[in-house]
Amino acid sequence: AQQKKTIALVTNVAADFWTIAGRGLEKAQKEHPDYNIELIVTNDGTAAGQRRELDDLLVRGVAGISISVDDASHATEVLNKVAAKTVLITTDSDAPQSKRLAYIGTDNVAAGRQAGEEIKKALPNGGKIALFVGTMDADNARERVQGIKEAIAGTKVELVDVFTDQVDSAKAKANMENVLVKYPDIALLSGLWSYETPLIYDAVKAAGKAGKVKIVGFDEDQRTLRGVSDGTIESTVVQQPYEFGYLSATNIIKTLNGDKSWIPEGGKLIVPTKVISKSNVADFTANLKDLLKK
Amino acid sequence: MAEILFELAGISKSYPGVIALDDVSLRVSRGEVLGLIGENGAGKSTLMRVLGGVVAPSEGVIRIGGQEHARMTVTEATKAGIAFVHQELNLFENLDVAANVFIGREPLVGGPLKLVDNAQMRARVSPLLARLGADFTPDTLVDDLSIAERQMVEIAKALSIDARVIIMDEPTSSLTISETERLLEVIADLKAHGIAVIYISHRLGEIMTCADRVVVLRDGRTVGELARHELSHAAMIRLMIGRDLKALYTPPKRPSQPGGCDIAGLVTSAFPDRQIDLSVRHGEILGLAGLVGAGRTSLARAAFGIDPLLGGEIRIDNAAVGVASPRDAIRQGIYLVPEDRKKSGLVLELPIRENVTLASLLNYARMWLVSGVDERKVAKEQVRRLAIKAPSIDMEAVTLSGGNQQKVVLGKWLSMQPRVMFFDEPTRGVDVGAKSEIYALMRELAEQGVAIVMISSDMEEVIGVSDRVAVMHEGSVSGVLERPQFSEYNVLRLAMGQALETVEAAAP
Amino acid sequence: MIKKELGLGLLLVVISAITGAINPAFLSLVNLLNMANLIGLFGVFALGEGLVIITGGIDLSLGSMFALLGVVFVDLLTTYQVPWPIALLAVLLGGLTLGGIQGFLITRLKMQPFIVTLCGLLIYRGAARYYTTDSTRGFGYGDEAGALSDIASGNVAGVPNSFILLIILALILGVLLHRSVYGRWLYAVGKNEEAARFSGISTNIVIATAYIISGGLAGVSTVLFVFYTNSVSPSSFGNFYELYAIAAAVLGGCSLRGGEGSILGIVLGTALLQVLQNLVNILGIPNSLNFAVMGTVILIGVLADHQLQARRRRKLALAGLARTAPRSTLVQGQQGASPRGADALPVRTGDQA
Amino acid sequence: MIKKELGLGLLLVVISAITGAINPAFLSLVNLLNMANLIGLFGVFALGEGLVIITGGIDLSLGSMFALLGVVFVDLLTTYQVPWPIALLAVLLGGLTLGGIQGFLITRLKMQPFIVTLCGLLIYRGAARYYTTDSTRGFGYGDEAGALSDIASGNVAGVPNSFILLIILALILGVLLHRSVYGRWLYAVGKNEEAARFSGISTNIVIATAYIISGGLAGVSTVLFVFYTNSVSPSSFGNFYELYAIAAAVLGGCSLRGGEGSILGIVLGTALLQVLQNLVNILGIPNSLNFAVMGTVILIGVLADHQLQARRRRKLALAGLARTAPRSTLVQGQQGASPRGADALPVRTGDQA
Ligand SMILES: Nc1ncnc2c1ncn2[C@@H]1O[C@H](COP(=O)(O)OP(=O)(O)OP(=O)(O)O)[C@@H](O)[C@H]1O
Ligand SMILES: Nc1ncnc2c1ncn2[C@@H]1O[C@H](COP(=O)(O)OP(=O)(O)OP(=O)(O)O)[C@@H](O)[C@H]1O
Ligand SMILES: [Mg+2]
Ligand SMILES: [Mg+2]
Repeated sequence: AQQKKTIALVTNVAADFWTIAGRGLEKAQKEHPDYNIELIVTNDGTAAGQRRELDDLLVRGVAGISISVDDASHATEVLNKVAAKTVLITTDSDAPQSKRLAYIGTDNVAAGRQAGEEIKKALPNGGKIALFVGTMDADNARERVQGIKEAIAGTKVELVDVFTDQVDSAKAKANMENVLVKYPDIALLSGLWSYETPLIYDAVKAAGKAGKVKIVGFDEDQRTLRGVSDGTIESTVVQQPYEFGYLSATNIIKTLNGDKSWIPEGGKLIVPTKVISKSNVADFTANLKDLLKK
Repeated sequence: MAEILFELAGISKSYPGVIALDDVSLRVSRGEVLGLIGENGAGKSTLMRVLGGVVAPSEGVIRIGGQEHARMTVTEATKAGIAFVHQELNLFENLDVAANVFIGREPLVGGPLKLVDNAQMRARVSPLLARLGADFTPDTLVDDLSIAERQMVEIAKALSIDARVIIMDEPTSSLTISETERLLEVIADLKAHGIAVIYISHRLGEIMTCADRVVVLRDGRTVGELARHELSHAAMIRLMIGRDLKALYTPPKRPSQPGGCDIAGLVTSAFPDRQIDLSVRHGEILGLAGLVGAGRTSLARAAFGIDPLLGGEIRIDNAAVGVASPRDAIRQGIYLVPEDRKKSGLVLELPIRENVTLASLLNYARMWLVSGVDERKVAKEQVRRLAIKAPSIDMEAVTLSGGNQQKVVLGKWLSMQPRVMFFDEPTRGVDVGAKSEIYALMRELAEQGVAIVMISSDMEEVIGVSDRVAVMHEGSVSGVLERPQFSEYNVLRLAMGQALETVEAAAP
Repeated sequence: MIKKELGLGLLLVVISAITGAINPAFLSLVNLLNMANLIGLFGVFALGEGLVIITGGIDLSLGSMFALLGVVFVDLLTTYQVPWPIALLAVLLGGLTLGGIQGFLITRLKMQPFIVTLCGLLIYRGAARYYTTDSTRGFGYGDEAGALSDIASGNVAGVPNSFILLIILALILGVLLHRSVYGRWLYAVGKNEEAARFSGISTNIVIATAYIISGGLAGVSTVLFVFYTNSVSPSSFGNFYELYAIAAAVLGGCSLRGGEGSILGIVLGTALLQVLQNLVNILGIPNSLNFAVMGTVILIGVLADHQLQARRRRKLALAGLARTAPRSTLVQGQQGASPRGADALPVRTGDQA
Repeated sequence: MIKKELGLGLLLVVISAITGAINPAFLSLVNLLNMANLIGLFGVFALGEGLVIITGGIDLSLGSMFALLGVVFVDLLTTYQVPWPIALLAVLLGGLTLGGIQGFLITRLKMQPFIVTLCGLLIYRGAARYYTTDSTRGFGYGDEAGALSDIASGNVAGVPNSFILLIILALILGVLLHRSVYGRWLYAVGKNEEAARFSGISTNIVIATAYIISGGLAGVSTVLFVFYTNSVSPSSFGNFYELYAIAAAVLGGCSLRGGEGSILGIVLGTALLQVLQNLVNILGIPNSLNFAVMGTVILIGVLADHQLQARRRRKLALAGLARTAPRSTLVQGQQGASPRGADALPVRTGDQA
């Protein structure tokens, strides 16, 4: 195994999202048995933790790294060091100032705009909305909020606040309960990170406001999809982590073989986000189940 | 009259709930040994703490070297030549002997770096240790020393200060005869060099030996002063407690009953290669004497199930009893009044009531729920029976004087049915009044058929209270003395591991 | 003692009144019930932490225990389709076992509670993450938990079951701690372990039991939390919750030195912390200040308690001045009774050399 | 004492050798230098934590302090364009001040270190998040930090400056702790504060100084970490790092009961933890087990230490027997007339039952 070239995908935190990406890696692995493809989950979700992973991967002599950059644009110097020794691409979360070869992933501002459009659709007459996110110092959180704000600008949709929960589910749910109490006239809640939408779903149902308070979510948690199919959740904007994984691995291999033609102009290979609503939820769910089956 | 070193004038000090000192004045002159005596809680230690700069008096002034202070700090006191051997050991087990001796006033080298001059410290400590007859070196970790050895370190600390006055607050409470004598010699030597000593002790014999003058405190006031020629046990006791005491030894009313507790071939972890054989009969008080570290406490701890038995067995009335834990021991009626009552005897922050019932709580509980009524009844009974001086049974034990604390420990056991009781230094730091009450109580218990082992380092007590005396030396019993053989000399010989020469002839 | 709890209760009422005045939504039934639910959730394991703290120990492993027990619990129900009573039993036993192991290490091997439970914190979380390969466990579709879900997250006449459970547990533990022999021993052990041992108390068992109870309550809490969030993410579930529990216990009057604290205090401490967090949201204070508010209140609370105790002590000192007077007379009276004249020799043991 | 450090060093060598044998990359220069860098980063504040632990206290606030000082530091450099020496000074002063406040609360107001620093943990993190409104601070483009960046993250002949700094600081603190009078007092205070006070040591100042030093070192660490990651995310920067520091100090022989520990031990403890983490990565062990490995090693390390100490004490007891012999003779010598040797049979008086 030591002789095989190793390719690694380094995550920013431990989350299910990356489990799906791992499936994409597995597919790539099947196609390229002569490589050793690994998923590296960063431990403590801190920038220092990620930097340590990178250093250790370099020591192990990996050939290519795809990374979801924690603390985005600021890790330039480290990334450049890595880029000098390996094929480096970013995925999910970019570092545009660095010398990474390309970015494969979502355009989070666009995803935010997509969600914003869904919100406008759900609230044709406007109303108050609240957003929930783990921490606001993550770039994808900021970008999604920005996208939503852009989309609802100039309409009667009013954003009351963004609530953070430090990735603590119980805290998140308490936040949601509090918002439902504090703003009796709240019209829509939106969870920006994957664990939040199902919690909104629970909280709204428990408050007896299902249907009255609309929900637009992100990502494809099982219960989110269930909410979409039973109509409690209007729609959810999903990324395609499977593609992140698969494309990361295969494109790194291509590059290692001297083929850089896959890199688009501007260096960003955007994997578009999709809106899942009642109309297409069944297909999507079936598809996902397939994907997650080992 | 000799030059006066310092003077305390009109000193008062109050603590929550007590006035520890009330308008006390004291003077000490050069080269004088002043005995300071009084009951527990009379305020001796507090007065000395004021002088040593450890506590600030509420009122009064300290005159020293022509200056008046409303209060002093430890550093000032030290500078003024006052050294202090504290009643409670104030040592740092993680440091070596030399570091302990010089703590807070280390000789420095390296200028602004303020480095400790270890070499100098050791060089200065060695002779002090030699003078005290200690056999450990200055770089021994205090953690590795026995209690007695630690007390010698405390004394060495006081000697190391170029002091004009040395306060010794019960310096001998953990020392036995030989070390005590050594200390008294040292005091005489200090005196000869013009250094004054304030000597606090509950052992009146020591006071008689060394004091030039005795000041007696009671309830925070000076109640009298005795010059050297006026000194007698009777005079001191009368001033201390305001009345006279009965004789120390009361012989048993009936001869001790057959049966009792036999300890056979017992091996403790302190002396894994020695065996202990000892018997004590129902109804007798067996004194257990020996030098510090002879293994008496270890024996009591092992018999009470605190430390594991490495061998041998304990029989009561010829039936072997298992004591794997204190609980077992208590079930068998074997109780221990421990050496260190504050650490092992009492939960200081709990009320008297809870302390008294701590060991027998299940007896006052139904379905594990405590019955407050029963509990209070028992606690009140013990307080009455033992004449514990406290306003209520809900007072925290920490507020009591030493003697009364010891009585609470006794109350804990007497509320149950003892068969064999170990008293480990039952009167250490206890004043004469309370002492005699405790002796009476032991006798009363013996009359009821309890077998009593009294471990004591106080020779007067051993000889005065026991029906027989067993002596331990380095982990085993080196001899047992019957009353006719009792003498300090005999006890001491056995304690040092020597044979009783001409046993028959020596008996008076 | 009781004064401390009274003060805490009063503080709670005052804070609630002020917040309610600013925003009446705070006192709305829904919000009160929401809070009751959270108080129930966080109170249950705070009780266990409180017991441990009373022994003079600390349990840092609770949050990680939740994660480990949580993923196992959900897995049992979903992947292995185990009937819920068995899964519930397994989690409770799991909690008791982990608590027992910690208790064993602390009492038998004489390790420090801080270290043992810190290692627990690291190990349990690691185990949870390894076991799930870092993926969230949740109830996807089905009703795998069935009745248990309704019990754990349901309510009786609107009052959340978690809160009712807390009250029941608090009553039981209240009797245990404040009325039973075990409780008495626990305080004694916390104040002075050695003296307790010398009184025939099996201190090791008493202490270990506290850790076992704490573990068991952690098991109960795990189930409650699982049904509150309906999923368990092994890397974040329960993160830092031990700090909430410690904070609640300390606010409620438990001293980390051991031997102090009460069940009522712990419950009130938990309530205060939850009210504070709710208040931050309801009053629209920036979310980021949540922790800061909590920290400040704990600091001020403990500080105030210190000051009050110091004042009490000072008062006692003054009272003492008044009291010693009669004592002196008493002693004098007694002394008066003893005939001065009798110069009876205090007898030295006559028969010695 | 020294034995403990020797054991730790040996363990480090053995682990490294085994890992190196499995994967030679572990012993490659690059990897060693990487590790050296991390040991430097984590060692600096572990030293401070160690001092605090020696006083018998604990500092739980370090990680949050990093976040607060970090965002201020980056902001000073980028937003306010302050010259780096001033920014550096500000951060150091900030650390010293926070440490000073904690020291004040602990010594003057007699609050428990655990509570004070727990509140610090909550408050500093909250302040950092509020100050930045939860946004990450970083050096976007420019060379705002200039020379400082090169100093903090550079190296001399390949050896990372952070490591060099650690060695220098360790030497200074080593002299302070093991040679100077302050160190002597620190040990004394940690073992028995009251006795230290009776000995004329200003215990409050000694203890507060430890917290101040710890705060100052936290300031230094902040700067190092900022340049290691080039950005500060207020909600996660330094999260849990206090636990690393505590773990390192405890592994290195500091006792949470106070009065024990050494600078060398703390450095070795840090090194061991970092080596373990590196090893997990290098050997391709699932990352989730990282914490579990750490926890297990700490547990085993402390346990082994306990066993060794128990053995040492048993040995000492035996040696004590040997020691009492000369003592007896000495006493006898003093007593004068003793004709028989110490080993003469102790005579039983025969007349007992
Ligand atoms: N720090 C303190 N806080 C409260 N009360 C105290 C304190 N120190 C001493 N006291 C009280 O002051 C009184 C005098 O105590 P002190 O220790 O001076 O007596 P003593 O004569 O030395 O007794 P002993 O012979 O037992 O050592 C006692 O009632 C004691 O309980
Ligand atoms: N558990 C133990 N393990 C090892 N050594 C011990 C243990 N307990 C006591 N020792 C040592 O054994 C010796 C005997 O101590 P012990 O306390 O039994 O003597 P003692 O005669 O009661 O002395 P003292 O007058 O100080 O109470 C001492 O040197 C002590 O340090
Ligand atoms: Mg005294
Ligand atoms: Mg003894």
